[in-house]
Parts: sequence; structure tokens; C-alpha cells
Amino acid sequence: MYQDVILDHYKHPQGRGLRDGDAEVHHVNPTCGDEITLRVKLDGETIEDVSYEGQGCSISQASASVLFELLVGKELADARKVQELFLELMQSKGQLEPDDAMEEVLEDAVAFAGVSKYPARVKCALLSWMAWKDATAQALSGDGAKETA
Amino acid sequence: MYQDVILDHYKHPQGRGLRDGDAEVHHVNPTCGDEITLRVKLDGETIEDVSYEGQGCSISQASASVLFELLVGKELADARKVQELFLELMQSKGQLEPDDAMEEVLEDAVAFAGVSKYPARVKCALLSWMAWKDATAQALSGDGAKETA
Amino acid sequence: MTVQLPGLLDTEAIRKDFPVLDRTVHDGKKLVYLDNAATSQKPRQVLDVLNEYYERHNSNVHRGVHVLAEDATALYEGARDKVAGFINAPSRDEVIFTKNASESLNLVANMLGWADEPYRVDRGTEIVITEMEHHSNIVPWQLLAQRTGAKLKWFGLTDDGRLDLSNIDEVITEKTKVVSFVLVSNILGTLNPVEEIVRRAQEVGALVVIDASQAAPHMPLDVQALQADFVAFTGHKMCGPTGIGVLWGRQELLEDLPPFLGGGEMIETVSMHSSTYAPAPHKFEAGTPPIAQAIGLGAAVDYLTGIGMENIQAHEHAITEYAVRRLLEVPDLRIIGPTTAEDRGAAISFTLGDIHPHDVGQVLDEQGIAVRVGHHCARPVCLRYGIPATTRASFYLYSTPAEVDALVDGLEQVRNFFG
Amino acid sequence: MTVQLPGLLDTEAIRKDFPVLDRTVHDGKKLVYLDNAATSQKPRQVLDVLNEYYERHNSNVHRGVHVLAEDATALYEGARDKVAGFINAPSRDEVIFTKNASESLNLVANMLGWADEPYRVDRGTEIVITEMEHHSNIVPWQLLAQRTGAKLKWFGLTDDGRLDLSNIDEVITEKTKVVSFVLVSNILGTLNPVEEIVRRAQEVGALVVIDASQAAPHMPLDVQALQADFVAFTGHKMCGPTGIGVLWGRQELLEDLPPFLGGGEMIETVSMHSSTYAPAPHKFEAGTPPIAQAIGLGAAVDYLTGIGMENIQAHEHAITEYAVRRLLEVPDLRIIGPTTAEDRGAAISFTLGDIHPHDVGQVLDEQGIAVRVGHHCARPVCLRYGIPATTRASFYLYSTPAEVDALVDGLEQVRNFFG
Ligand SMILES: Cc1ncc(COP(=O)(O)O)c(C=O)c1O
Ligand SMILES: Cc1ncc(COP(=O)(O)O)c(C=O)c1O
Repeated sequence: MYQDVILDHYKHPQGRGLRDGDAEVHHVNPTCGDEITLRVKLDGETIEDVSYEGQGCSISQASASVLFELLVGKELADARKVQELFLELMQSKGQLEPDDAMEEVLEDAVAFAGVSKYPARVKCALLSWMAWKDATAQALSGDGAKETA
Repeated sequence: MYQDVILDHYKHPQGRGLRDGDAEVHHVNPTCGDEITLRVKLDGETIEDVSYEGQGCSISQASASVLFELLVGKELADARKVQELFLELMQSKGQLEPDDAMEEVLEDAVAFAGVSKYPARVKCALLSWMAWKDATAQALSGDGAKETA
Repeated sequence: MTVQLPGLLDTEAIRKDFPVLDRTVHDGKKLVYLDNAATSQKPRQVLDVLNEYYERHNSNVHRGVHVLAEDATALYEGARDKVAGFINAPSRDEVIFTKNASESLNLVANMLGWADEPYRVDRGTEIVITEMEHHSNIVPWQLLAQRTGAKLKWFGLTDDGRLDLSNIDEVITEKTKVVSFVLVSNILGTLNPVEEIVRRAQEVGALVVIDASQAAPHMPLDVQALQADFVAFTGHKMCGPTGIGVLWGRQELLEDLPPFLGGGEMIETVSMHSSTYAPAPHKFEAGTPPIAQAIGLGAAVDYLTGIGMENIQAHEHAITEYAVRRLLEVPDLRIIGPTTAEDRGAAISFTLGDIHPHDVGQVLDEQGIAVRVGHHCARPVCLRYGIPATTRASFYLYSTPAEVDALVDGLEQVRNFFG
Repeated sequence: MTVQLPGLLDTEAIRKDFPVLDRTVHDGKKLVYLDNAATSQKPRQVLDVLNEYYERHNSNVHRGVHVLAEDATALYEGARDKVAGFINAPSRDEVIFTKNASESLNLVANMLGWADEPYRVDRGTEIVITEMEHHSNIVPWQLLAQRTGAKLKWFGLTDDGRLDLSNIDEVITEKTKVVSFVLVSNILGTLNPVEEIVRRAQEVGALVVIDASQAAPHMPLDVQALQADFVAFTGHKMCGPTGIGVLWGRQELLEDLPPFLGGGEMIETVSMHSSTYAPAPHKFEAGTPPIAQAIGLGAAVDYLTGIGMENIQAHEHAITEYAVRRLLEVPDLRIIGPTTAEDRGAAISFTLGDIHPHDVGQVLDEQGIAVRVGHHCARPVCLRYGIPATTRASFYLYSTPAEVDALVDGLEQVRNFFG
């Protein structure tokens, strides 16, 4: 499961650190104590920034880094498609072999295909993605604003 | 386990019915619902009467009848010996083969030897004996008097 | 001479799956096991799964990143999926594993005692049960009533062993918080009219708990069709191992209600000062669960489903019909409970003249016939019918007409013996 | 090259009893099972007893007058005798079968919550635990404190993983009703000083509850010598099946304290209006108990006793000493808990530089080495030492020095991989 791409992102995380945002969430994976604090900054329908801070295993850390690379700059609608496809891949229990079409959408994130075989680790890989989904919903509803200012 | 002696006592119970007493107890065997109400009448150290009423299986009914035959008229000290020996026999799990000496003390009650192999039935056989012990203790302490008058 | 009845299963084949049925007792007498309402026997298919679990995959579940832990977790959670499918649960997360039906019922009673409004059972509120409940569906409510000050009420029974619902509007009132009743009685055999009770409970906003311990093993069970809020049953009566029970509950309720047992596995996060709880079902599964037993129950569900719950129901109906008919031929025999096979399960209680059930059971046992005697953990039923106890014969998917005949012959011997 | 240590058992012979230890994982890698603190493996001798039970004797216990019911009852109650002997209980009636240690601990907490004086835990009274408890000995007391208004207090930990008892007289006071603590910590491995705590608890008249889940499998346990009031442990960690736990309690207490779960088997007599309860242990065993599992635990006790608890303790001490020494040779490895084998059990937690335990565990698993990672249901310990989680290797009677070596080699690979 430890693809070079994953180890690379783990050792050199992209976009790490908390910056300005429209909403902030804190998610925890109770089964292993992985934690992430994540902020989303939107510019209309475009994702201007995703910033995060946290602790956890290589999978959860690398996954957040990949998320940053993939989603920042995207339109929300496209980003959602990426998120959904990643979720599908992670829930595939190793049954889904990424093809070219998938690789086009998920880019580095296809490296996580192997993780889907390890139920205990799927939650690690999804932690930042669930946090992003949640933060985006809050940013859109305006709820998050007061929390980060 | 159903020796003729037992069936005989079951079909023709001796001493059944409640008569005057110095103490009365009500014992229940919760595992099968067998019940007995038993009274003891003492004359000094002599057992003048044991009277009882109840419902239950052949074993518990026959055992009460045997108890009546064995204990009434005995000195308390002797009766206690009979009771203890009967208890020992019933707790022997079928390991105790009654010999002549035992038969001399227990008389008809040796017929219950076979019952001791059936743990679920031992309590039935002991029900009246435990009630007698309890009632006697009450009669001696004077506690029981008020209950039966 | 073997009796042929419509709807019978191929018991010759089925009986080969159950090692214990080959056993002889009392110097070579063939075992006639008619104590299925107390517990069922286990097929080879279930025992194999237990052995395979312990010999290959045994590990604690959840939180593990090694192969065995992943195996065990997948098998355990897979069993939850199977049970959810078996009872047509809308969501697998509504299936809670307990140690037996009694724990399931106590779990509900305790949740409601500690719940916030609108569920809280408290002084001024009422709990409704019936006079034909198993002690496991009486005592938890008595304890709850004592401890909260709530009032315990119940439906009585008719002379022919059915619920007396004539005063349903007085029994279930606006004060009623919960109505808990048995789907099939373990002593009378009665199958109760769910719809009428649920309709009235819903009218007043009371929760409905169904004790399906004697139903789940014997008929298709659909928690959505029942429209109950909670359904409890137990593994050992349905070809599963001992030590495993189930509580199904509606998801919103499981979310809203407080936990019962606290400990490992049921938490989200713990500090010395306070804890938060995992979502259901884990919130209600404190400590290392009965892992092998849940997996064994999953195998039992596979086994029963393979034969088909409708087919099992039809088989038992045929056997029950035959048994009722044959038993009523025995002089002095009085069936306690419905005297036809309509709306009843395959447990038949009876008295035999004045002969005490203990004696009936013992003499039957000497012939290799295993029945249960006593009050069957339903003493109020014995009180209601003015009897100290009953003898109960209860059938299952491997029971045969020949076993009914053996019982009837055995009862003749009992009568001769004590006559 | 096999390491020879004084006091080792003949693991070559012992390992043959445990089918799972022969298993290979990940394409032929030999399984190195070092997750024994989570659950132990089961010897053939225990599995045989389970099979024999289900294939020959399976029946519900008590109240039966047929052969199978008598067999099952004798086996079940025989298991109680075995467990009583194993822990040197003054009376067999003090041994209560539960489903796991968590239920045992919740049972005590609930008994005390519903008890009459002088035992009642209530507003104005205090409960004392420690910061190294398993969640199963934290959450039940948190729930009790919340629900009664009692105050929860605890002993902190020293930097080297021991209880800080320096303020024992302030922590345990006249208000303290109950002190509950772990005998051997499942995360730190620490063996706690029972005498000092018991002495202080007795001084103020508080009850003492000991969580012996990690002690019963590994050392001689004598409830009389411990002088506790309650001792809890769990079957699956001591070669027994899942689904079975034990609560031992002093007879007078069991007589005086109220029941917890209500239902069949725990009653003396039931009417719709009220019930009376059977004497202990039955009062606390509602419903059909985990029959096969209790019998299996009895077989596990026989197995362990056959080898000898002193011998098992000596074996584990030798392995632990060796493991501590070898682990401390690994660069960046920090043991969380005592760093010698004195007064400690065979569970060793550690961190490895910045590498997250999940990653450590995963890479070890790829080499066939099964360890546990996470907070081990003792999150307050992780908070105390400022770490998110640990990797834990834990040994048992079948563990070998070669397995310690495999672990150390495996950790080298982990370091290379993430280095
Ligand atoms: C110290 C300790 N206490 C309690 C428990 C709980 O045991 P169980 O999960 O079997 O209830 C465990 C094991 O998980 C433990 O290690
Ligand atoms: C109707 C009914 N309810 C509840 C129970 C309790 O089940 P268990 O003893 O497995 O908890 C039983 C069986 O004994 C039963 O027949």
C-alpha cells in the first residue's frame, strides 16, 4: 500500500499549515487518533485555498497533501466529482482497478487504490476528504465564517 | 429412581394435612414450583407431630410422607441425625450405596438413593426436610408460635 | 410406518447436519429432542465456522492493522450484515449484538430509564407488558418501574391462551411510554396480533418493543413489516451458539438514546473528565464483543436461509397440527394455550391429569424423550391458569412426526406408571 | 541460533496446541502473533471441549430433567468450580459469569448505584480510579458519576509509567465509596501495588474493585490474598472463548447488593406485581448464560493450570526482560511504561521516532508480525504522555525469543522504510 507517491507526499506535504479560510472544521478518526483541522477558502464557485494542520499516519497525511494539490483552483462542481470518485475508490475493498479515465480525474490520488484493501486504513485516507466536504458545506451555508473570521 | 416405596408413599401419603403446631414454615422450590407448608409440634425434646400440605412431584410428596413416618415420635437429637444422614445421601450424586447401618436409620428413605443421581430432583427430595429443619429451629426459638397459634 | 404430512422438510437430510441428534441416552435409547424452545441444536455448518474462526482468524476486532484483526473484523461485521438481511433491517447499523435476548431487553429498559424526553420513562408514565411474557420481558420492566416510579401495567389472557385486548384503550393510554410484548409465547405457543397493539401504541406515541425470541428461529421476521421500534432475539434458539443475542432498533432512536454499558469499543473519545460515544451500533457494544458467537450466528442465519424460513414455518405448522391432534387423544391431557395450530408456534404446553410435570418429564427422559417441565420462565401464566407447572414439547426444523408419536407413546407409559 | 533464557517454557510443545500459530500470512510469511493483550489464541484442548459440548451435550441449563439438560448444567456449574479454584475464591457462589470484563465492571458500577446504604454511590460520595485504566474501567464510573451526582477522582501517573500514590490520602477520603483500579495495565504493562491502595481504602471503608483482565491470564491470582471486594477478568485473553467474562465478589456483598439485569434464571419467584431474586451467583446471571463459553473457559483454566501459572509467569518475565533489552537497542524507540521487567506484565508499548504507530503496525504486518497500534482503549495514558498512540507488542506463554528478534528486525525495516 505504501506507493512511492504516498511516501513522497508524506515526507513532503503540500499546502500544510493553517491559512485564512471561510470555514474551519476539526475531524478525528477515533479508531486511531488521527486528527485534522482544515479550512476552506472559496472565491465564488472556485476553491481558492484549502489549508490544514494535523497529526496522523502517513496515509492520512499524504491524503491531505494530495487533496490540496487536486482541489485547490478547481470549481466546486468538479471538486465534488473528484471527492466522490475518491470515495468510491476507497470503498472498493481493492476491487476497483484504476483505469486511465480514473487516473485523469484522480491523478496522484489513484496511488491510494491499494489502501482500499485495508479496512482499518480507509478511514485514514478519507479523513481529510470528509473534513473538506464538511468545511465546504459550512462555508457555503455561511456558518463557518464566525469560527475563523 | 421411582422405587415402589416412593410410588407407594406418593399414592398414599402419610400424615398429610395441616394440624396444630408450634411453628409453621412455607418453602418453595423455585426451579419447579414445588411448595410445602409444614408445621412442627414438639413435646419437650420429642417430636409430637409434623403436619404438612403442599403440591409437587412424586419425589417431594413421597419424601414428606417418609419424613412424617420417620421423625414423628423421635427425640430431636435422633431426628437431626436422620436428617443429616438423609442430606448426605441426597448429596452423594449416586456415589453412596446405602448399607445396612444406613438402612437401619433411614428405613424407607433409602429408596431415595437413586434420586441423588438427578441433580434437578435432589431439591424436590429435600424440600420437606429443609422445611422441617427450619420449622424446628423456629419452634425452639419460640418465634413460630405467633404464626400458627 | 412413517406419517406423511404436507409441507414437511426433508428431515432425513437435515438431521444429518446435527451431530447431537445421533446421540443415544440411557443405554442406547435414541434421543428424541423436544426441548427446542429452551435451546436449539447446532448444525455442523455452524460448528465448522466456529472452529475455522478460532483456528485461523481469531483476533480482537476493530482497530487492528494486522491480517488476523482484519479477518476477525470483516467476519464479525459480516455477521452483522447477515443478521440485518435476515430481519430485513433498513440499515446494518441498527443491529446490536448482545449476549442474549435478556440483555437486549434490559438494554432497552435501561436506555429508556436514562433517556431524555420524549422517551424518558419516569414517575407519572406507564409501561405496558402482558401476562404471557417470559421473565426476561417482565423483570427488566419491574426493575425500571421500581427505580423510576413509573407504573407497570399489562394485558391479561383469555381462557384459550390468547391476549385479552378487549380493554386495549384503557391499558395503553396517553401516559404509556413503552409497550413490550412477546411475538410468540414460549409457554403457550400463542402468536400475538402485532398490528392491533402497534396501532394503539402509535396512537398514543408509545415505543413498541417486540420479544421475538421464539419467532426469529421459526418464521420469516421482517422488522419493517412489524413496525416496531425495537426487536429482541437470541442466537442459541436459532441454531447459533450460546452467548449471542440481538437487539434491533430504529436508527433515530439509537442515535438519540443514551448508552447502557460503558467501556472499550463503545466510545468515540475518552478523557478522564468526559467521554463521547461512537455511533450505533458500537455505542451499545461495550468491551470485546462475543466475536466468535456473532460469526456463528451469521452462519446459523445462512443455514436457516438456505433451507428457507417459509419452509421451516410450513414444516413446523404441519408438525404442530399433527402434535396437537395426537396429544388431544391422550386421556386427561389438557393443552395450556391454543388448541389448534392457527396463529401459534411449535411449543406446546400441557398438563396430564394430576401427574406432576416433573414426573412426566422424568419418565419421558427414561425413554430418551427430552421435554422441558416447570414454569418455563413464565410463572404468571401458571398462576393465571391455576397450575403449578406444565410439561412442554417444542419442535424445530428437524422434528418428525415419528417423534410426535414417540412422545404420545411415552405419555401413555407415564399414565400407566402413575395411574 | 535460538536464544536461551532461564525460566522459558517448552514453547515448541506448547505451540503445537495452538492451531492458529501454524498459520502463514501475506504469501507464506510465518505468523508472529504479538497481540496477546488484545486477545489470546485458543488451544486445541479448549476447542475440543467446545465441540464436544455442542455435539453431545448442548442444552439449556438448570430446570431440565432430561439427560442433556443435566449434562449441560453439570458442565456449566463445573466450570464455575474450576474458575473458583483458579482464583482461590472462598466459595464457588462468588463466581459470576458475564460476557466480558467490561460487563463485569459495569455490573459493579450499577449495583453500587442502585444499592442501599452503606454501599450506595450517590451525590456527595466519591469514586476513585486511576489515569491508567482501560476505558472499560473509566466509562462505567463516568456514567455512574453523571447519573448519581457522585464525584469521580483518580490517581495520576509518574513519568516512568507507575501510579502516583504520593497524594493517596487526599485522593481516597472518607467520602470515597469505591476504588477501582487495574492490576496490570494493558497499555503500560505496569503491575500496580495492590496492598497500599487496599490498605487506604479499607481505612476509609471504601469497596475495592480490581480489574484483573491482564493479570488472570499471566500470573497466579488469589482473590483472598488481594483482599479486594470485587475482581473482574475476561475469558478471551486467557485461552478461553470470546463471549465470557467473570466477576468475583465477596459473598456478603453479593447477598446485599441489588441485581442489575433482570430476567430468566436470576429470579426466585415472579408474579406480575413483584419478584424475588435467586441467591448469588444466579441473581446476577439473567437469561441463558454463555453456556458453551463458560465451559470453554473451564477448559482454558484446566489448560493453564496444567502448565502452571507460576511457570507461565516466569516464562513471560524472561521474555519481557529480553524484549525490553532488545527494544531499547532500537534507535529512536521510546518505551511508554516501565523500562525494566520488574513489576510489569508482558505488554510493551512504545513509540518509534515520529513514525506513526499505524505505519509501524502496517509495515510489521507485511512481515507477518501482528502487533496492536492505537490508544489501546486507554486514551488518557496517551494524553498523559503527549503521544497520539503507541505500538504495543504483547507476549504470552507461547511467545519465543525468536519472535522478539523478529519484532526487532521488523522495526529496523520500518525505520528504513520511513527513514
Ligand atoms: C486492563 C483491561 N481491562 C478491561 C478490558 C476489557 O475486557 P473485555 O474487552 O473483554 O471486556 C481489557 C481488554 O480489552 C483490559 O486490557
Ligand atoms: C419468549 C422468550 N423471551 C426471552 C427469552 C430469553 O432468552 P435468553 O435466555 O437467551 O436471554 C426466551 C428464552 O429463554 C424466550 O423464550
